[in-house]
Amino acid sequence: MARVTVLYFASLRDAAGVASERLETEAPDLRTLYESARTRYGFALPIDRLRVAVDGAFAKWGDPVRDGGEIAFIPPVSGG
Amino acid sequence: MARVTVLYFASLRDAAGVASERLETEAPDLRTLYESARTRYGFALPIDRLRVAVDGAFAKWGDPVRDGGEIAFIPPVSGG
Amino acid sequence: MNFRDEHDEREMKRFALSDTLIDIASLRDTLLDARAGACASFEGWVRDHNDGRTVRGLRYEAYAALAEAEGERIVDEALAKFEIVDARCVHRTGELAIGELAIWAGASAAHRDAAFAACRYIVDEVKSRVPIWKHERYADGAAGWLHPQPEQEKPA
Amino acid sequence: MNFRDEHDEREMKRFALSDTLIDIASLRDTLLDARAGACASFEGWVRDHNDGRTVRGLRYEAYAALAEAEGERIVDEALAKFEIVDARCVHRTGELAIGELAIWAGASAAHRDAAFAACRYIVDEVKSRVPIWKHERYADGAAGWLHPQPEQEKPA
Repeated sequence: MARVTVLYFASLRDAAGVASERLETEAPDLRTLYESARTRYGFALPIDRLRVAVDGAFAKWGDPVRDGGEIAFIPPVSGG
Repeated sequence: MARVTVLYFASLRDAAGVASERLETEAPDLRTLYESARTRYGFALPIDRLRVAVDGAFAKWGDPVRDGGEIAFIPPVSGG
Repeated sequence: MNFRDEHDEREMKRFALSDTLIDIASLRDTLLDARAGACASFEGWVRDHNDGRTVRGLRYEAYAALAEAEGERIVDEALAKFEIVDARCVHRTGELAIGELAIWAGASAAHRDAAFAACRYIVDEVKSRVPIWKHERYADGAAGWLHPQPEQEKPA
Repeated sequence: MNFRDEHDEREMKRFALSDTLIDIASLRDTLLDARAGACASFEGWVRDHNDGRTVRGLRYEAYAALAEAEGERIVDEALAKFEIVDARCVHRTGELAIGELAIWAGASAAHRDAAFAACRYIVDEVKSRVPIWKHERYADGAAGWLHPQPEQEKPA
């Protein structure tokens, strides 16, 4: 069981209805954590269109969910 | 016999000692006019390094020398 | 004329987010250097249309901590890849009107090849890697976030 | 925001010589257009060295009538060759100090590829075709006109 903060941006935030939330999760890795959020909120974007960051740095989907981590799901960017 | 104004720029002006001069010339074409000025003033630049203009527009070295024309010898440019 | 010392080089931030109007003149002045003969810069402006739809306005949202780190990394990469003297980039966040400046990037160099290449590199990489998202409002009342597919991406 | 009409297009001068400081902000403003999403610009600055020699100052001389006609032709070519909205270029004449702006060129476009390509084209062509000459003064007291050989020409 890990306690984490999850950040939602852009269309993910609109779909989730919140910019961030604190969760207790048993997800073993970031991929599983996204898939459960996707199911919960109905995110349209599949995981291969996203990147993921932990504590302000890009991470890998296979990385474990660490207790106390701040996890951001990064939908395709559109700056510029 | 044509009466023309000849303009000298940059190193040509320094070598000629004048920015422009009025000439009476029997040179049949612009090439011959440049070669005689080159001999007179000792211009270092051979004709294949220059361009020539008549009355504010680029011309060809084989063009005839027209009476009343303003002829400019254009050494290699170095703007920018 | 600025001469950066080694200490400044490590401390200085060359990428920034801004929630107010970007001051082009000040940014450009940071690139002045007696060794530089060339400066290439780029401005991205809010267009009045996108993909055939009339755009009324937009806003940019960023994941600030990661955007700043990734933007800084991109400018560092440009300094390493190209023979430039200096480079800077600023990206707007918040509400923008048509014609407003969304991104500015500039690079100074001894010669213009490197200045153009570095400026272009920074713009391309910022657009593809920095976590900033555009929300457009259209004339027909619709609005939405842009999440481009890699194959749909267009230079803009 | 400017929308050029057909009459203006024919009358407007897009290339100019200037014997006073170039006003970058005003030039850049002439390129603003709601259809444009990108603006690329270039500044050529007087460097403190050239070919290994220390430069103290320089002056530019132009054959004004032909320089203006040829510069205008170059900007017209850029407007025809690239999908740009507008473009401008100004080149200094007279005495310039180290760090001063010698040339400014800018192009606005819907997309950045065209803006960068047009800006680069204008700078390259002005440097190689417009009758303007640089006279450099060196730290060792020497001075001279630059008449580059085609094979010696370097991007600067």
